[in-house]
Amino acid sequence: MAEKKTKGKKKTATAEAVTESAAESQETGRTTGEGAAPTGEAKEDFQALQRRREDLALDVTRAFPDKYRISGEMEGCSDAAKIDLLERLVRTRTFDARMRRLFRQGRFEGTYYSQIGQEACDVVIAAQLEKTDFVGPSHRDLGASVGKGIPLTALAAQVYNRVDSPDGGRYTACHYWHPEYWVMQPSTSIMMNWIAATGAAFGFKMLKKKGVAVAFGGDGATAHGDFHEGCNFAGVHRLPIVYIIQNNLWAESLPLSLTTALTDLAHRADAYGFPGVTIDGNDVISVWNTTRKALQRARGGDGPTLIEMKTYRWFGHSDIDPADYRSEDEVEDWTERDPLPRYVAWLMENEVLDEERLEGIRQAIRQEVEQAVEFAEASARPEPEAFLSEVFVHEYPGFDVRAGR
Amino acid sequence: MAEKKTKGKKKTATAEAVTESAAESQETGRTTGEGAAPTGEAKEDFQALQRRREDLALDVTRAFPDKYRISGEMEGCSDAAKIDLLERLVRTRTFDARMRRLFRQGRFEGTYYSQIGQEACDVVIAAQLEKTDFVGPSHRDLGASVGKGIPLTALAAQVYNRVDSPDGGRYTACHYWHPEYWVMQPSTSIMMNWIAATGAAFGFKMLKKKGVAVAFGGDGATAHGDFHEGCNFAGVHRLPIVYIIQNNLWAESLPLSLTTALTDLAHRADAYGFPGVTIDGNDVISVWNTTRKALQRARGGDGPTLIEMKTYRWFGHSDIDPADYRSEDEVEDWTERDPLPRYVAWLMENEVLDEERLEGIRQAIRQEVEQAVEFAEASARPEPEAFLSEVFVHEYPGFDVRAGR
Amino acid sequence: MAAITYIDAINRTLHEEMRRDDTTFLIGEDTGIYGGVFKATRGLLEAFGPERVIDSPISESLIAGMTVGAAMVGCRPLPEIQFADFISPAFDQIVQQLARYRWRTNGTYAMPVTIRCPWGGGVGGGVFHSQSNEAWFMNVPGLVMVAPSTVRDAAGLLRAAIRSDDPVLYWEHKKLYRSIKDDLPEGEEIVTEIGRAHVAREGGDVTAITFGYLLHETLKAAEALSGDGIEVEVIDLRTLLPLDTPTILESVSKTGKAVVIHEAPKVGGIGGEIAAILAEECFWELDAPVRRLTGFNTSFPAAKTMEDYYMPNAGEIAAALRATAET
Amino acid sequence: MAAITYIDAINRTLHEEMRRDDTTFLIGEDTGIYGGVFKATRGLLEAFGPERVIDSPISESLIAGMTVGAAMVGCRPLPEIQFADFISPAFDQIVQQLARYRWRTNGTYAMPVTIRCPWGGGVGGGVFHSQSNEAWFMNVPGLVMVAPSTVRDAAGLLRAAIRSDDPVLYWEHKKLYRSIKDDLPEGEEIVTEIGRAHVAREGGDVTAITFGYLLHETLKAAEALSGDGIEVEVIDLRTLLPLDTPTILESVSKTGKAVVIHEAPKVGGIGGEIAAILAEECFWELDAPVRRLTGFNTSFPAAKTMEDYYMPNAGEIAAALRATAET
Ligand SMILES: Cc1ncc(C[n+]2csc(CCOP(=O)(O)OP(=O)(O)O)c2C)c(N)n1
Ligand SMILES: Cc1ncc(C[n+]2csc(CCOP(=O)(O)OP(=O)(O)O)c2C)c(N)n1
Ligand SMILES: [Mg+2]
Ligand SMILES: [Mg+2]
Repeated sequence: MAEKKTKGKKKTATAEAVTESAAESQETGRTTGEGAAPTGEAKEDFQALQRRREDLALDVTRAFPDKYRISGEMEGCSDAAKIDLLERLVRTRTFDARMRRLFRQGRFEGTYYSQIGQEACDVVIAAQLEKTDFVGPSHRDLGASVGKGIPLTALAAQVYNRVDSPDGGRYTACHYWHPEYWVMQPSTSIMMNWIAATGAAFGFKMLKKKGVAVAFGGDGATAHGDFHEGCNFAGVHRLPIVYIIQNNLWAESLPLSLTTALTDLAHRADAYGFPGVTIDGNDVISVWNTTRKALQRARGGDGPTLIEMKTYRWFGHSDIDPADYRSEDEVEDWTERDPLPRYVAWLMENEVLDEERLEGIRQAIRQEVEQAVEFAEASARPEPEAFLSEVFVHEYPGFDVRAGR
Repeated sequence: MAEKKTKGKKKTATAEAVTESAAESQETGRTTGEGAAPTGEAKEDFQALQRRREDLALDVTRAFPDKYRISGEMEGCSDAAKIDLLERLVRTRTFDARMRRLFRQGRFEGTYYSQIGQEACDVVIAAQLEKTDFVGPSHRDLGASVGKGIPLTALAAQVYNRVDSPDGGRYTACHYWHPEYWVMQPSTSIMMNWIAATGAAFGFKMLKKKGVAVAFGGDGATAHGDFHEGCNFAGVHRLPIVYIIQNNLWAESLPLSLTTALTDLAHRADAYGFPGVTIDGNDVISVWNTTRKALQRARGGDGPTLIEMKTYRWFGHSDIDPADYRSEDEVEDWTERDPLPRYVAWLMENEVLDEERLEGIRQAIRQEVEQAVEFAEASARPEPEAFLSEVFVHEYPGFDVRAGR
Repeated sequence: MAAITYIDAINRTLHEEMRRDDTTFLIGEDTGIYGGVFKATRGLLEAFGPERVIDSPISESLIAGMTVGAAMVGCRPLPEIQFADFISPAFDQIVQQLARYRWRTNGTYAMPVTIRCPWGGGVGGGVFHSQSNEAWFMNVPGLVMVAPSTVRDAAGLLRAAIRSDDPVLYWEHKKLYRSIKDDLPEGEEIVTEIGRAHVAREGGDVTAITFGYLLHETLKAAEALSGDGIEVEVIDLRTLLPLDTPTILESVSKTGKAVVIHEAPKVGGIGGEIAAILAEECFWELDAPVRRLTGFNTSFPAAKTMEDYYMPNAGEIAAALRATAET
Repeated sequence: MAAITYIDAINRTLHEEMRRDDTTFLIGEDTGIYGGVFKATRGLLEAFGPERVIDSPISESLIAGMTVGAAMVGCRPLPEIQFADFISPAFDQIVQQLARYRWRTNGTYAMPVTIRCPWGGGVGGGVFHSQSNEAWFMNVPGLVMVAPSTVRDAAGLLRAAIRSDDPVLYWEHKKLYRSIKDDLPEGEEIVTEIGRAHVAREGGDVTAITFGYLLHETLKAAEALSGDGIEVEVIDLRTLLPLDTPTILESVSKTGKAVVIHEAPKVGGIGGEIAAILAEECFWELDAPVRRLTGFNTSFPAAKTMEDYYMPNAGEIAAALRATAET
């Protein structure tokens, strides 16, 4: 432990560079380190992964021993695509950290749901999708939207509940979506997106359209009946869908041990007859390779895959939650497993990236984020009455939206 | 297959004797046969059983090769208890067959849900319970009530919806229950009993009462969200409960392959961190030994067990269903696996039972059933207004049960 | 031209509309192989195959909720809830997701979903096969509910619902399935406008407002009263949500008196909303208290003696109408 | 004696009643370790341990449904639904099982279960954290619903609900949690009788019927009107189901005029049932149409501009009361 902490303190310029905006939001340092040998896990196939689950412990330290480094190869990923992915990750992180600060400054109402720490889990798969593939995000999936290419302006307007959000400010802040990018509007109500994405996958199949669906959910969400009904149906009909569980060990204040008697939530898939795998959700390479295979399975007619990604949210459930139910050690251990510097270090080792290029990316994205903030702040607050429409498509003689006033 | 059928035709006097009343209801013969060697399965522990699941096929013919015979030992079961169990089985079968006939004769309204063929699945565990253990039956669990000792008179009155049923005829026919015997009133709505039994198990634990709960459900019911929420909670809290799935291959007209992508539903338990086992639900010895162990686990604080029992309903979903969605071969194959003659033959081989005693049992039970029928038919139809009470415990100034008339 | 039953009208319309629009699909329990527990979906699996006629697992939340995603990618889903009583596990998906999705997305998506719900008492089914639970949905913005009372409307409202771009709960009354018949010309595309009530009988003395099976009891009662010189105007609601306020107000403004009749318990039933509309919007034209004749404030009982007593009948309806007319 | 808030009153009563009766237990999401997302259950885990204070998985159907079995074996369960908006996944268990179980078993079992539901708008939460969904349950026989509007009733109705042998939905208004205070003597066992409404203000010109946060807006409106010589009688419903018909009728018989005020959309809201009772049972005493002032017939919007517009306020209430009084 002591040794680990020492390691944690050895920040490299690279790590600081990438996570600067996040670091602004809290004191914990993010690091890369000289780590152990490659696990080679990303190269294993699903069968092997499934078998390996038996050996993984909840203590991810044991399962994924190298906190600071990642290794292996990203299958079928060009250098340009690797950089593009990096940009999406940095964009997500930078936007998120900026929003946290703006919230603390009281620039928008309500609360803010930070995803910092979990970006790899949804950015990496979203970046691989076609525009008309369907994404069913949950309440903490900024990365799904950024990963799929939704402009930050629309996302910032959503945070601010302004007229330029896709719903004109009537729906809920931080619930990112965009019809043009086929990211559905997440329900606050847990697992509705899971069922809807299952329905979309069914629709693709029924209409004989190409297209896959991706659904996101948390560890806590897997206890909900709709998790079961969705997965079961998808298994029976071999639907083109990838289910992703971001197991960040907590559901608000509920520790994993009160959500499940399992060690690894990928076992939930055993009940549905399709593969379930557990991976390090903070390892971009592992996430890339696993989601890539799952998408291939979906596109190839082989049915659903459930991927459990071990990850962590650095901050509270939302930004009004001090998250004091977690130990400092746990938080520190996990913030050290920051997916971004690990990926950056790997890119640099492989000479896909250098400091200069990284700096350029950072600068550009910072600007992009600032523009998005300006855009959102300049966007009008909705007219008070602007929500008095679109209850129905058709008109009905007895319906008056204003009848109560 | 041809050979199987030949075997099926070799009825023994014993088999006919036990199932005579059932045979009255349809032409298919029930048989015992000279079978293969004991599988020894009942002696395996849960770990082993779980591993063996991998080898079981949906085709129970392969999994449980001996249709006609059972073997092994019933652990901790005295000869008297074995005979007592036989009586409960015969009582269930005889009552059920009689009700079917009465329904066809138009002696009561509505419909009738026959359990014939599945008796071992619920009689055997119910017979092992203390009176204050909690039973949460489903819509096809006559045997849970008979097994737990509810008098046939009350059950017949339930079929007839007469005043002498525990609910005075206001609740639904064939939904057997009795408060004194701690058999809860099943909801027609699938899996509500599963959740209620889970709550009862929680209550036992919370109140530090001895007592276990047993919940019954069908293969089809396992697709419902409440199946998941109940099992998951029980797993997290290691509740004293035994979950039994009677996998009779059909949920009304829905074949198993449209309920699940699994071969064996016991795998559903893998999602909850407690053991799930698959057994031949028509093998009384196997059911006895497995449920006995599961009850010991529950009583010993080791938490839940899910037991999948492969079984078959001989007749329609209810007696107005011709069940023509099933093949004749399938029905014949399964009716040959009748749990009763297999048990009877084993008892005789082991000299616990002889023809004379069996005949005595049959006679006595027939009389008991006739008395129950007489009782139900003599029981008054409820007063038309008798349901206008017990909406609330307390009185409220604004509540009038008759306000609408 | 042979007369067909209410359930035949449903079955025929499903066939026709599924043939017409290959983005439609059916999903429900026992809807395929079995053709539905009431046989309403008979022949559809054979006609359209297992891709479009889904025998669903026992998962009502999925059945209702999956339609939202399916609709977003271009389908027109036709889920069936086997008995209306089992709509409660699907309640969450219907009221929070399906009904509100258009509004939430600021009009981006339509939800052209028709959920068929066999409802109503009088069929010997006890509490889980007899409920009239339409009132649960009355306070849910974005939802449409229709309830045909005739063979013609069974076809016409179903076609209108399927073609509608709003989510519709279609309440089909089990007791009407085979008890009424009508001549529906094959090939005629009957469409009953959603949102409009129907004056099933004209009269000037008192307005009876009802729907479903009880329309027929009410018409009987009206005939009986006519002999005594009391002329009842009978409104068949057809659409329960949004209610056709103009038609209701017009009739009651004329008669000055109203009785609302439904099977569900009185407290919180849809009769309350109708009586409230009258108390608010045609108060000055009312000449008598608005009466509600309904089921009892209990669950639905099983034994035949009790069930017969529970169901309002023509005699009781006539008495209520007469009492109001004579106020 | 220090004044305590509405949420303190809830917290204190939970402590007292759990101490008093060791068959009680709490189950809900984030109710233990976190003390509830609003801190209503603060300190209970420490006081009563993890056997009696359960941090449940995200399984609302289980949370509500498990109480039925627990009650049967002798417990007095106190489930919490984190936001009333998330009661819909539990709807099935509540309306089909919990509410009806006593009736179904012919009175064999009582269901002494109190489900706490934080509800209401005006807290910046958008459609899933602002709903007023009490009307969904109005047509469910066997269920009781209470909704305290004051600190005293927050304690008194909660204690009465916990001790009641009927299943009670206890609607606690989020906007009142910390916005109102009262002196509640420590140790006094405040009990507010269930089934009785409270005349919160007497007046002879018009009756305002409301509950929850809007009671306070209504009282403000009444004060304002009093200056103009219009005396409003304000009824705080306290119990929503079964409604206290006698108290409502007595007041409206006196004033001859009534306005019902609630947050939920008008169509199908509980105002309909109340207006219907008036139209049926004190028609002859009514001197003006029964008006309903309610939320809009939409879902609840998020942006502050819209939210402010959605919530009825004292000004609008005063205008409605004045218009009715002057009819
Ligand atoms: C049906 C429902 N119940 C409760 C909630 C309140 N709630 C919002 S998020 C959350 C925890 C989610 O935990 P998890 O699924 O692990 O996702 P995470 O927040 O960790 O990303 C809860 C209980 C909800 N939104 N919906
Ligand atoms: C929630 C709900 N949905 C649908 C039904 C209608 N239904 C009654 S029994 C049944 C099939 C049950 O199949 P299974 O669980 O396999 O039990 P089995 O009848 O085979 O014993 C169905 C769909 C119901 N009772 N409850
Ligand atoms: Mg989580
Ligand atoms: Mg079955």
